[in-house]
Amino acid sequence: MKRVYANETYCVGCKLCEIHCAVAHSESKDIIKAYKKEKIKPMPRIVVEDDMPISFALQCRHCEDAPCIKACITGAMQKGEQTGIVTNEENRCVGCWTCILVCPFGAIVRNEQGKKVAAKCDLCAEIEDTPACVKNCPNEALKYEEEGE
Amino acid sequence: MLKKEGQIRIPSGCAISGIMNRKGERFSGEDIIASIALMHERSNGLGGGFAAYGIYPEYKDLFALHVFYDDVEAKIRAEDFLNTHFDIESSGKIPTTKVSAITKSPMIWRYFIKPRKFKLIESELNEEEFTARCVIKINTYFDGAFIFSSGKNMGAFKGVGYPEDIGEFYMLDTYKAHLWTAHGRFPTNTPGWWGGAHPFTLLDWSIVHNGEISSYDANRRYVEMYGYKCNLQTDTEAITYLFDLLNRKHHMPLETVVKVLAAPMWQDIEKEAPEQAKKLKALRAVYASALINGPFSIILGFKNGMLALNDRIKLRSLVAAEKGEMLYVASEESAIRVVCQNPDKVWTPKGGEPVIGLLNEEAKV
Amino acid sequence: MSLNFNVPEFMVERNEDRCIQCEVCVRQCANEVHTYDEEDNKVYADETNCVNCHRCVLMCPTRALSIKKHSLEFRENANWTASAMNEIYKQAQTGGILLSGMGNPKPYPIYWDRMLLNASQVTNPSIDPLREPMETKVILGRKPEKVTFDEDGNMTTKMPPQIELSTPILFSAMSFGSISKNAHASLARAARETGTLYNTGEGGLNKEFYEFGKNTIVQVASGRFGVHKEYLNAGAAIEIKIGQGAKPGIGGHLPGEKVGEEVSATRMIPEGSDAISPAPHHDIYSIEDLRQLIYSLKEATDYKKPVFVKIAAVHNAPAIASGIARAGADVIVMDGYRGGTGAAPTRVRDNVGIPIELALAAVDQRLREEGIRNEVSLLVAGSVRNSADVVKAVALGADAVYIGSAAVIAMGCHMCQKCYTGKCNWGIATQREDLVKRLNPEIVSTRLANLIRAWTHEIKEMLGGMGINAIDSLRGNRLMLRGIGLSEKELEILGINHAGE
Amino acid sequence: MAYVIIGNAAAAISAVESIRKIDTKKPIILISDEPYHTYSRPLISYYLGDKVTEDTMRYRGENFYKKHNVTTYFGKKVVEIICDKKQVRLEDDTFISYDKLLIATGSKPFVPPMKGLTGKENIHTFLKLEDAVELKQKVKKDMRVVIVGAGLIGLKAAEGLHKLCDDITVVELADSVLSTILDRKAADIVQKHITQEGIKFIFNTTISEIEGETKVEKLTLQDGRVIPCDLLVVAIGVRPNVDIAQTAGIDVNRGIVVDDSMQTNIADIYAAGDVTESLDVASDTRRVLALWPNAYRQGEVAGCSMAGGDAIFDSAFAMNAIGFFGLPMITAGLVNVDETQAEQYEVQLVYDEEEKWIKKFIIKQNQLKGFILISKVDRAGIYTSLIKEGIDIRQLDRALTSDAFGLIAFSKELRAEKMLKGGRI
Repeated sequence: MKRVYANETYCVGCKLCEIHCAVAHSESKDIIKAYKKEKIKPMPRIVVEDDMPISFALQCRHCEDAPCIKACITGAMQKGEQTGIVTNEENRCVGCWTCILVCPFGAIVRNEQGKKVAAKCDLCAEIEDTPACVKNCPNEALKYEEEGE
Repeated sequence: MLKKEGQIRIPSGCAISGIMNRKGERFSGEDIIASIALMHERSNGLGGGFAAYGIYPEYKDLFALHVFYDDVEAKIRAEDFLNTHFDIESSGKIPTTKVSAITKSPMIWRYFIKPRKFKLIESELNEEEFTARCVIKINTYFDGAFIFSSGKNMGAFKGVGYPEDIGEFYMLDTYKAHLWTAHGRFPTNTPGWWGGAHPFTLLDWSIVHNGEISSYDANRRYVEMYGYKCNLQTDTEAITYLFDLLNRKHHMPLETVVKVLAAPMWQDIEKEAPEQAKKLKALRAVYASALINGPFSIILGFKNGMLALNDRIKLRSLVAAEKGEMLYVASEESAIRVVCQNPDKVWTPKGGEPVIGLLNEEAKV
Repeated sequence: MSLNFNVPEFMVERNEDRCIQCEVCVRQCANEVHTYDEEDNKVYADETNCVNCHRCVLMCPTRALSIKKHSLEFRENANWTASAMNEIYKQAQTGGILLSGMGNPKPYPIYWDRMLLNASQVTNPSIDPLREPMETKVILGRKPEKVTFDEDGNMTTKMPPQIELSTPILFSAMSFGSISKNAHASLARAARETGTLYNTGEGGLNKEFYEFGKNTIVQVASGRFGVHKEYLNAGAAIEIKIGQGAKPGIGGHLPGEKVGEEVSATRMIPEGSDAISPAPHHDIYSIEDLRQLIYSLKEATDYKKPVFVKIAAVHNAPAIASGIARAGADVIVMDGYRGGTGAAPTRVRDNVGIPIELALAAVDQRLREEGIRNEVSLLVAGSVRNSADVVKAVALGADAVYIGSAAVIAMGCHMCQKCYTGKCNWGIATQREDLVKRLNPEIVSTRLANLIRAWTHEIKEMLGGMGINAIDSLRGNRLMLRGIGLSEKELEILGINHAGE
Repeated sequence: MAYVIIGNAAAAISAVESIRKIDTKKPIILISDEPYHTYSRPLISYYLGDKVTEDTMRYRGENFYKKHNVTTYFGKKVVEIICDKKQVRLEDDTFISYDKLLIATGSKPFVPPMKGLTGKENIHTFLKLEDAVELKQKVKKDMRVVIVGAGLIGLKAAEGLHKLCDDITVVELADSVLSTILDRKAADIVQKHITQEGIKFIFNTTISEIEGETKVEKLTLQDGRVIPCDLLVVAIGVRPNVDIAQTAGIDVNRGIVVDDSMQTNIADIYAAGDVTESLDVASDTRRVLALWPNAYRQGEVAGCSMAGGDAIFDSAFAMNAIGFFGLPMITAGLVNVDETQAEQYEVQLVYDEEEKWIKKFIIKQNQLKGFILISKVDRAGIYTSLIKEGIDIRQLDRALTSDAFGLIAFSKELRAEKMLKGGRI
């Protein structure tokens, strides 16, 4: 399956991926409205770790054998049979954070702004062909491709 | 006042034609006049001319100078120079006849000469180079005098008018040559100066040309590095010098000269066998500035024959035909068929592919 | 502390309706102009350090930023301009010479813009490059006067080493050290992709780049940094740098802080030490010394590499060029007074040297008068800004051009002229790791290659318009040029007619 | 012949999924003594708190059994395993033959003998949906509720009941809350937080007698105190539900003993989930790790083994993600160091009681053995993976306690490998 791969050599640590991720998952999908008007503060599902000169973006790896799915106590965390995308069905999620406990990448975040749920990268599958982080990375440090490409 | 050739560059379109007998059998100028006359529409009456090879067998070892003089003073100055440098065996007016369409002709003189021995020795040059430099000198520095023909056993005849009228004016039906070339000119901007008409010659070289080369200044500045002076600012002049430089001075065979002037495309060179590619590459590298670019078709006359050539992407027309020992080239096929109704073979040479007609061994001059 | 008289040059305008406090600008400005105030939840700017490089403007996801010239005025004075006064303030403060980056920005005439090109109409046809072959290949190197053949038609001339370029544009010398490794890599990759050459500059050549050898010119400058036999043989050609247009007569100085581990290894100097290139080569005090160096380099490379000699365009360039040609150089490079650099004394940059257009015309003419123009190739540099400049340069007589500033602009340079600070926000003129990584060679080499391709397309269009289908026929073809608004003297030097003539 | 699975929670369901990855044909028979579609037991407190409904508590989709070709026996209790006949017998004397059998019977509440325990209403345990449903029906706003046990279940019950009644008291024998998963300092933070919500605690004692006619009325504690009580929840702990295993002659220690393919000592009988005991790598002891992720993983291994595949269950350790009244906490592995062993361990601790956060790491021989995170729980999984992979923490160039701890602490190569492979962990 296609995943987002980060090339930290060229990550400039600008965090535009975080910003655009948050916008892509906001109500309005409009950057200014999302940040300035929406009551629920937009929240990125990608995290940039940085300690310049090192920086890289990280989001759910959509593991083949995903520990979060196994650990999920509600069955909300699922892997798309066709797509391979690991998604969290937010209306079933109760925010127990067991997924956070087991995700070895630390790629699942707590979203307690609206309903208390675990939030994670969904590869923008329902919004765009290319995830927002990849599309808006100014230095092609994020690539959306099959493994090994 | 309009500037004449040499003061300004004047582009022109044209008609050209060439006829030769490869056995060296001589024939009168009637055919060539007929051929060029057929292409009347390709000229505009502002220039016509001919080159004829083999016409002065009795003086074949002497340089035959054909000269235009604007006035007597010019003639005196030029003859003074000629006398200092050459032994003049014979001189006189070139015979002409009255033709109603031809007016304002200059004085037209002819000299059969050879370089003075001590001048030649002093110059450390050979006969040809010595003569060529003297010709260039007169044409550059002697106002009112213009040598328009300087080869051996050949001559150019040209002037302002339609070519068929020029032919009649010079009574070319009375000359016999084994090779005739002709030119009808369509200049776009000339006061009608006789010297500006074609063919252009240097020593045995004569060129008639149709087209306007866009590489002119690159070619001009290249040849001028080697002692030439492009006084007329015409394409024919520059092309003549290129032939002279490559063939006479660099001893390059004509087939190779053609590969320089109408060089094969790089993409075609890549397809050649390695040795040939290397050779062609070297030629393009060294003679890059000798590449003639833009539309042209030319007929080059020289002592052993003629060479007709198109630019490499064939932006001008050129047709060739053969019948027995006769070889024809012209801007239009009709101009060949008018003098040779049923040729053995008619073909259209490709861009950059020359038509070369050489005299048979025994007929070589 | 005394009062500093220098005032900010620019103002950062932030549209608060658009600013989302994402802090991208804060993170991206190496000059630390932007700061986020948590208490106010606002981003503020301290403009003192703003160099107007546009990094923040272009990175801002909401287009909330704009940078303007600072509105602070001095009393109008045509003589004592703001920059004249500010420079005095700066020098009075520091006691030092003024430094600048990039090329001469003064409003001297730009002769490229005073020359117009010809096109075919009626009497000969223009050529459509989309339908007909259009050749931009250039072969650089020393040429014999003629090619000779034996009786069987075999070539008997031995050709000196030649370099084939697919287009008459090369990337000019920019050293690893003055520019980043990623910038260097981008140039190398782009050169390979487009069939041209880049130039190592005087910083030596990192082994990683040896694979680009066929597209590399290795430079030998007065500091001789990183020069060894393997280096000389690593490229396609060698360039002896005598001078450069941005600072004729002046050496170079790479501050120690830019000499990190890799730069140190490549230059063969200790880490952290200043890399100082002397003003002259101390083994070249005359033309015959140059000849010796040229031949030493040829010996070291088995006569397989053409040797370029690069000079700044100065007053007697024609005589110097003639000397260089006769000293055995295969290619003469001339760099005009608008040529860029990483750092130059401002006064030198802005006042020394002559325009490349005039130098080129004069040198080409001089070499022709001496009958040796065809023996050497002539490269020019010093602010070739677009394909029309290239075409005009070739028509004046150049074989090809070097582009430096245009290349760095393609890479992202915004001409802030602060290369010497080492804080290039675009990752070009810096060795700071966090800034270097902003320049992704994958992207930037494509940008450079695009530039070369675009210019080449345009060159082909212009050639076709002139009825020419090989760049060879444009070289020195000055009839294709006409001057506009030039004096008789300028026309004479350029060897062209005025428009309308 | 068929696969027979006893149980219907994490281990049972994952066994079904695992079997069907290998064997799509052979029938699966699933027997559960509860009459429900599979649901998530940890959600029963959420059910009390109205955060989930019976519908949204479903652990898998409605058509799960059909999709996986499973025959279900719901509300049927297995009373005997007849090993030599490879059969199980249900309460109603139905016999079901198995080819491979999985015991995934989970836990049952541990209710110690107490005076007055029997014969009274309003005494509950809190483990199954049924318990929650009953509690929800019974509890009234003005009831005085007492919960015995301040462990995970007791506190979850307290949280669930909080909105339903005003008076809740938790009685705990130990001196702090959550003594199995927290250390004292962390426990204090949590206790303080819960107390702020109005829940009362009584420590260091337990019930000695339950009084009342037909219903619970009051409790006498061991320390002599008497407290009124209208509803008692016994949440002292759970025990593995091993009864049928024991009678069938399967090895049982604390839980059912299994090998690393989850097979018991008797061929073709497997066990998985809370009913088993396994090796805790953090403490290096065999014990019952009654944890949801553990149960799932064991069920998966068991299913795979039953279907003839190769899978191994290893590296289990305790881990918990839980929260009370919005205070999240994540713990894993070793959370307390015995004073006698203190020398072998290094403890890194940062905290702020006011801000209610704590980060504690226990390290042995440069390997992380356990941690406690309160409030600052983000990215805890990275620590979990350090324990699991036994990574030498000297390789990390960032303190474990740093708020910016993350993959950035790893070497570029290690990080690249993890991230590039992304997905193969």
